[in-house]
Amino acid sequence: MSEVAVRPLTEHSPEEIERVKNWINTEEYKEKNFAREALVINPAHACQPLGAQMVAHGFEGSLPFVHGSQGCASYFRSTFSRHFREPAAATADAMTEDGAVFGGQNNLHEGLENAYTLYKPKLMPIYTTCMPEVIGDDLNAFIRNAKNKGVIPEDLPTPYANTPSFNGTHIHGYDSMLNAILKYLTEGQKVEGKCTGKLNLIPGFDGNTGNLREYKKYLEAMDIPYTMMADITDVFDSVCDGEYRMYPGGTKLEDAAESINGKATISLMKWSTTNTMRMIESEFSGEKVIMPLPMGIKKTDAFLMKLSELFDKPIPQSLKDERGRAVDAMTDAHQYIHGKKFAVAGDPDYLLGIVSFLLEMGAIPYHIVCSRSNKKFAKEMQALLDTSPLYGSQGSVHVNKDLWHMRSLCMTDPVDAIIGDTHCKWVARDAKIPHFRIGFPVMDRVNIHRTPVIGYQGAINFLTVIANKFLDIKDETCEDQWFEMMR
Amino acid sequence: MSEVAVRPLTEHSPEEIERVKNWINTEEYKEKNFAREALVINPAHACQPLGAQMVAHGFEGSLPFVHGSQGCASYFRSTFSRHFREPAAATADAMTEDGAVFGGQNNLHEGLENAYTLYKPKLMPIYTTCMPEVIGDDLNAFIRNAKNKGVIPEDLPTPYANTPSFNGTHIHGYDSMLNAILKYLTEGQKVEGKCTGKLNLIPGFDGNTGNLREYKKYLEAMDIPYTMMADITDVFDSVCDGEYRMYPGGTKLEDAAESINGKATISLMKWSTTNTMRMIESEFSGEKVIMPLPMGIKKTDAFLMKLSELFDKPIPQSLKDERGRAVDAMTDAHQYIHGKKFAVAGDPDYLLGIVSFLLEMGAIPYHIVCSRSNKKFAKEMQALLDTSPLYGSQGSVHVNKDLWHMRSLCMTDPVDAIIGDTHCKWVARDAKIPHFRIGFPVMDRVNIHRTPVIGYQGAINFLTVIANKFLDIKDETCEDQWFEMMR
Amino acid sequence: MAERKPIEGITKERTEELIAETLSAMPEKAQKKRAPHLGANEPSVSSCAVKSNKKVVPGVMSQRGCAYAGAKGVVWGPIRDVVHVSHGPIGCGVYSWGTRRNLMQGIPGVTCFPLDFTSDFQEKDIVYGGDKKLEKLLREADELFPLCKGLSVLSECPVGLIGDDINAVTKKMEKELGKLVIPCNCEGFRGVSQSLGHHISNDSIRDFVIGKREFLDAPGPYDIALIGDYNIGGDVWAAKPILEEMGLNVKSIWTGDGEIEKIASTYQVKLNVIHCYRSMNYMCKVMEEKWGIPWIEYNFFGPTKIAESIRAIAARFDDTIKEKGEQVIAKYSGMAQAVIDEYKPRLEGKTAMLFVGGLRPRHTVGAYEDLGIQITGTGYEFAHQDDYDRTAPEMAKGTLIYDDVSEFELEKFVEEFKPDLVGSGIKEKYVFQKAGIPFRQMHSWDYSGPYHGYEGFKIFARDIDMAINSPTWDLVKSPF
Amino acid sequence: MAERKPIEGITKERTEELIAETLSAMPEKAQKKRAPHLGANEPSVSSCAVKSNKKVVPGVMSQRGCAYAGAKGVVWGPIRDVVHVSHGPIGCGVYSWGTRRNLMQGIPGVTCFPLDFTSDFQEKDIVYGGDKKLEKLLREADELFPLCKGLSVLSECPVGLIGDDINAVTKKMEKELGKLVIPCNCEGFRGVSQSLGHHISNDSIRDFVIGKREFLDAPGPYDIALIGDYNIGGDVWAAKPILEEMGLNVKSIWTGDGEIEKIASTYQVKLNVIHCYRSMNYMCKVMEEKWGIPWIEYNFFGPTKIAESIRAIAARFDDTIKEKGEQVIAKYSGMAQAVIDEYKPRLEGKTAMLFVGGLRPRHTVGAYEDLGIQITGTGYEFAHQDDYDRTAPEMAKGTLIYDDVSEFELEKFVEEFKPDLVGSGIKEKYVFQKAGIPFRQMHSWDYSGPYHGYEGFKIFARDIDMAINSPTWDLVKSPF
Repeated sequence: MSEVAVRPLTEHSPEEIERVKNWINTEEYKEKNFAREALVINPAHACQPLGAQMVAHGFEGSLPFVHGSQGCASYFRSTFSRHFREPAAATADAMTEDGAVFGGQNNLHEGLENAYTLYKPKLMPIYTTCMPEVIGDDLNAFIRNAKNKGVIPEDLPTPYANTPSFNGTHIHGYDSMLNAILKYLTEGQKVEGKCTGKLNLIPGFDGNTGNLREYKKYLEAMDIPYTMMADITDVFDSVCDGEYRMYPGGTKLEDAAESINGKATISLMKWSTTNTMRMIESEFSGEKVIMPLPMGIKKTDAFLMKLSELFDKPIPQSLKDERGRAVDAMTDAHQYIHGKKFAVAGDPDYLLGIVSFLLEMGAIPYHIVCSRSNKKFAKEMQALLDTSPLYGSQGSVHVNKDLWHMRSLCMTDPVDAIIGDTHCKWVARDAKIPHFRIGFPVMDRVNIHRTPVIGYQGAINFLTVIANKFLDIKDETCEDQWFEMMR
Repeated sequence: MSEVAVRPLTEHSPEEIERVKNWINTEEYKEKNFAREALVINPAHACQPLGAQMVAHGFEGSLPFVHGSQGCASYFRSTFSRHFREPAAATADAMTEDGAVFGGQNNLHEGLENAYTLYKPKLMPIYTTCMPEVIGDDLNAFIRNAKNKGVIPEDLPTPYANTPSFNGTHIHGYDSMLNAILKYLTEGQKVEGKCTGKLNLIPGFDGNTGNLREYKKYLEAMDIPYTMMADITDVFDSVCDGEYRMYPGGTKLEDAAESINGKATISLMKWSTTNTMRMIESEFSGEKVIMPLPMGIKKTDAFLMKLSELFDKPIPQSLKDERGRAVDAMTDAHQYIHGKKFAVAGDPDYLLGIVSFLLEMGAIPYHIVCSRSNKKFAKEMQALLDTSPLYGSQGSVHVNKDLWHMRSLCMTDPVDAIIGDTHCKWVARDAKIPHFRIGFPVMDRVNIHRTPVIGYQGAINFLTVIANKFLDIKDETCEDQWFEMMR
Repeated sequence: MAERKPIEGITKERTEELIAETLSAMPEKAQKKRAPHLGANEPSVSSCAVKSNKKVVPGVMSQRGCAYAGAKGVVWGPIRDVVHVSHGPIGCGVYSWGTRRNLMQGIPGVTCFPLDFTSDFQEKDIVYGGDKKLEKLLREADELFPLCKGLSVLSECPVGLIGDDINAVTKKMEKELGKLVIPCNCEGFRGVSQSLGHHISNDSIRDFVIGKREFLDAPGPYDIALIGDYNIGGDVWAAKPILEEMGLNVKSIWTGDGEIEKIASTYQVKLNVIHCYRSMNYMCKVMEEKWGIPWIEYNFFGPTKIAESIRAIAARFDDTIKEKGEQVIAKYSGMAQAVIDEYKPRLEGKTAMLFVGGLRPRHTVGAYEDLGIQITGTGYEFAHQDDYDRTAPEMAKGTLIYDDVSEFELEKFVEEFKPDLVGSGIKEKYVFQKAGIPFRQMHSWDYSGPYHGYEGFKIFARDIDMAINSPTWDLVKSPF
Repeated sequence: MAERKPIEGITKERTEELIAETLSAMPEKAQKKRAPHLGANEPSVSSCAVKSNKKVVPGVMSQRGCAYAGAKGVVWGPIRDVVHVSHGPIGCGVYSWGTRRNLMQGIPGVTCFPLDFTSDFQEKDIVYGGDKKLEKLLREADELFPLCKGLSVLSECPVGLIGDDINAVTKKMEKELGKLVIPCNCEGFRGVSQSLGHHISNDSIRDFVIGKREFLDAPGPYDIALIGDYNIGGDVWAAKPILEEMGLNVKSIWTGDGEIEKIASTYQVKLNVIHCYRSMNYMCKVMEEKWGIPWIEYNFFGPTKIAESIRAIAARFDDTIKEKGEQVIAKYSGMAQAVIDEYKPRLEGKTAMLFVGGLRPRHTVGAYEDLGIQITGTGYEFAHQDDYDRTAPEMAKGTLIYDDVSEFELEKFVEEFKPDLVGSGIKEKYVFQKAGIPFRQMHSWDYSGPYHGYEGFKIFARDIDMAINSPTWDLVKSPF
């Protein structure tokens, strides 16, 4: 047929619609769906510059600066504001067509000057979006020129990262930007033999400020001096007291600069700090440790013991008690979660943490979906599952599969619940199962980002939400004769 | 007709059943229901000795001792264990028929000796159930005799309280026992001119150990030395570490003894500490203050400011920030709770706290039910409602009305949700609305008692549960066309 | 029944040593009183090792309840179509409201009444008596709950002490309301445990209920009554279908999900099959004497006992029933075996200790054994001699038998025997979980169930496996 | 329309002073660029005070989006029965997935597609081009979503830079798949704002959609198309019924809850009624030129404007419609008055400042005024001259008009004018709430809505009252 011919409206019969409605839940559909090679549907990840911006927000007086279209910056800012329900001040040099022809230097210079003059940042981390990456802007030269021209002061720290969106995900942008900022700020700061005695703690790409506060609580309880890198705690969990502060927190620049002389550096997210840790490995003094996100009891134990070992400090009674209470909560509630099957989606580090927690509860991590990662991650996850023959053996790991794949998995091989960010809600609805929100972004519930899921308290928090939701469902759906006072 | 005649089984027609099923939801039924004079149905309160036992658990090495039937003790212990999911070691002297004839002295003496020998308590608070109260046992004499006979050591503290179940509720038993213990332990301890510089904090009958921990956090943050009275924190939120401890915590006896020389005493539950505070008013040195349960921002502000004033200590930045974050959470989430109508049931002090919080959120406390209190309380509640013309004016206060009355209220004049202890779940089910559990007892969900609802963090916790539940309901019940990514 | 082979490490000597050592911590008088209640099992000896049904020793921390608990909680509460009034102060009714898990069908507040009705005694009621108030509240209850088939009045301690005459009131009100109004003088101070509450309730049924109604349809040869199943977690709903599949006609249930008028008509059945012997054997005997109805005990825990019970019950009837009985056993044996195949490998060789009430300390033993779990100690809260007589043969030689065990004793016993699971009540649960010992509440099925019948066995097996094999126990011991 | 009386405290002088002071903080070049975009309102003067549709000034923190956002988010996304492919890297599709609240009917994944479809460009696609991948994924999409009525391809930045030819691919695939396959070259770097994305989308509709289908039933005298309503929070479902009650026949909607083939057939209608002039006026003009279809702007915010609009639209038809129009106004005026009576007393005398897109900075003014709220400042993210011309008469003299306002400027303006409410977007929301200033998102209706029509006004009033009168604002200032 020819596409110019005028045709009457197409109509589908109710039967046809019903057929397709059922068909998309079938094994046959699942196979077609998994046969996809080009189309991605409902991915559970975002692009590099978003991650870069999270890091850029995490330093004292820092104004994230996007070299690219203003539209990109608006998308990143909106995403952070929806997740944290907080302001996310960032700017852009608003490149347009002519940039394609002449490159983005003019925009960059004008943007730097205006941003610096209006918002008086102490730090302007610069990161790129598609356009400059495709046309190959030389950021290094552009920024140098800007300072030579006096557009911005020579001494204004302007670390930059190339964060092409057509490569990796937000966690890689996080890595590149953090790497760039630390390299920039620590340059020339290393003093042989000097040791600040401090811990450099790198939380990784974590949209949960409650987690970060929990880390600080541990370090303070153990009396370990520390610098938290890209510390978004007070930036994205700031007070409401009648005054808007554009720069409400973040890692102090001097602390970041001194971090190169630290006593030790710990990254709690292997997968979102690969290059950063490689750089630190070679440049920083002190010990370097990569540990898993401390979800569940055992990984939290490991974290605290490592701290204790590195700083030769005892684990205080207060934390021992917290552990005891968390274990108490877990033994008391195990019967509400034991044996339940979960579908889980998210970033690699979070997935490893969630699965550890589920295995400790006797739950079954069943469909494990990471919409962008690699074989190495799949192997690491499989190894974790293998540690629990009784509860891990049924789990299947799906790397580079999206949430539409996950839908097929849940419709053809049902689970009791889904754990993942807000985007998972569509699968949860179609599968008629509860959805426990965790990760980034969560834009349809409140205070999820304020409620820690790491550490002992995090284990209590997470199991409380899960167990009580299952109990809500029981009470709400049972017949009268099964409705009871006690559960 | 005669009751001896053999009759065939009675049968009700489906129509008749349907009629009654609908009838109990009517205005007509409500009127009959409210006309009740003798029958109480589904009360939201328990008896005095239960409250006495909670106090008795709250001291170092204390073994609660019931003078009465062992059945009473078993009921109290079961109730605490179901609520806290913790052990509740208490014993009884197991009075039986003959007690009615000869009185309970023999049981008491034998019981004291056995309990002391087997469980080696440092303190044995004694409280009564119905039987000895009806037959009029003279506990004072009995206990004296026991010590004279050497059944238990002279120096074993054995405060006792008469806690008749046919009078008042659990909060009055709490009051009597606390009064008795403090009087006993402080007797002769008063030293003119001496001041320990400490605060005596009386939390009142509170089944939420998270609240108590929160108070401690505040006092420690403000560097105020304190003694928490009847401190059940570590008793009913104890660790699971492989060792069962019969006496895992509680107020130190020396501290309790010294409390009479304290710098100040604050009760945070007026209604469950009336007599205790009267005694303290006359016996203790230092300032005495009765404050409302600090739920919501304003009452927490008042509490902290009072602490600051009494001890001349500034409110630290950490608490100012916590306040700012709580307010932030409330402004961010107000739209999910604003204008929603709530039915609330519980003890007077809790009700006053919950209503304050609801008014601060712009919610409407609508049916307020206290199944045992008095006019004075009703007036106090009304005064609180009157502080908010916009949101308090629709609230009606129902004193000495039970949960079957509440059912009629909710079925004839609907609300959006119910707040109260587990017993409220039946009304919530019939009214098909969510039930937010708070108070005592909660025996159908986990960790409610670990999650503070007082103070700034408590406000965040409570609004999080409420707002997210309403959002769950929206997502779970809306048609496809109203199902959305953002909420 | 063949005597069990001894359990490795469990000997009469070790057990008696443990008992002696435990007693030694008590004052002499208490030792004297407690000693007879503790013993090492002798399966062969007909009359068992321990004394029972004696007063609680004051102060030792018994787990027992009272007569009211036995009457309201156990016997009466489960009857679904009756308004059960806790007559006296507020507490007893509240504590026993919805805390036993005796489930019921019907529409709450309309045709069934899982509510707390109480006269909420105040000072003045103690002084002036509560009879007038009782009369009035019975009227109010009947008006607000017109479809209730009866009202029961369960006395709390004060009532019996102040000399109220509830029987006169109920008599009058039964006339006035034209439905069963039953008095039950089950004051908590009566007797030594729940047990007397059961008996008093049996008496009330004998004197005020049974014989007052008759079934609508004519009696049949296969009419039976299901006695002593309280439908904990739905047990009745898992047990009754088996009897029905056998071809039997279950006319009434005592008292789980029971109906008062059917109980009143039970004298018309051909056989009473009784599960909880302790709480209901008296009424079985009454029905036997007065109406010549035979009765038989049975055990629906675990496939082995279920099969035995089906055959024993069927033996009381003709070949049709016997055949059907065999068919039922055959029908479910596959499912039962599948359950065993799934869980036994994970449970084989584990041991458990029990302390419960009624029938469970002996009746559940077989179910554990079906899963490869051995019971090293068991005991009852409120048993009598005949219970222990029935228990001895179910336990291996030398195992611990404890009556009305105190918290002190049970802790010591568990500490020494180190079972993989303790099955007891809510008051004991967290004591042992703190010690890292898997535990299941065996009064309430720990908010699970049913555990009766084949369906129940599947759930029982899952729960026991979950408790023993939960990975949370590996977390208890801190590495630091 | 009568000119509004001045707002107390708002004068041309004060406003211009504020603007000058604000500009003074900027580098000279930026001042020069920004100055023309800020002004004090002159209702009388036909041509308005401010310049617009110019490039964003780099670095000032504009709130603008890009052409892709205008195409995917605004025009295309709302069309429910089309698979909209975000062609390029992963991000754009994810950020615009479900974040505009353009609701749609149908079965998700079957007959409507609120999903994120993307080609998820990788390095290799940049190097070797994405046309092959595009062709393949269109095939995959059509196979997995057989009931989609079309597929749109929305280019992201790289596509236009690497010289892919998506138009060739869509042309080929339209042939192959036998359904509409539409290219839209809306790379984010094109133009200065979302606005060009709207225009490019209009072009795509003109070139690849309209005229390709025809309605099944014969054209009627009352056939209209509803243009420029994107069904935010259900707006279309509150607006369309009003037009239908007027007796009009809404044949297609552009594009909220819209259907692509009905859009393709719109050339058959008699009148286009347009709400969002900014994003759709071009296609109205095209249809006017090519098919002689007249069009009319209207405003369904608040009873005053709704009534005006109903009459204006009705005036384009015969008396039947005119009468029905009056009936509709009469029918709802009571309800509207009730809303005003409830909320106006609590809102009278309050002021608000707005900064949104499309039509709202002017169209919503009347709704606020119906509630007694005066607008002291307004502006657009991506407006053109004609938008501001239409805005001037709606605002009082001397009020602030700001185009593409930067965060720095808006903060200053709000600080000075101290409005009781700010209505803008998610990026601005928390800035002002931190300052204790009530705020509503006026792009997304802050997760509420609809706000159109009479039903919408009720919700709008409730929300504005809730925002301004929430007691939480009283808590912001700490007493210590």
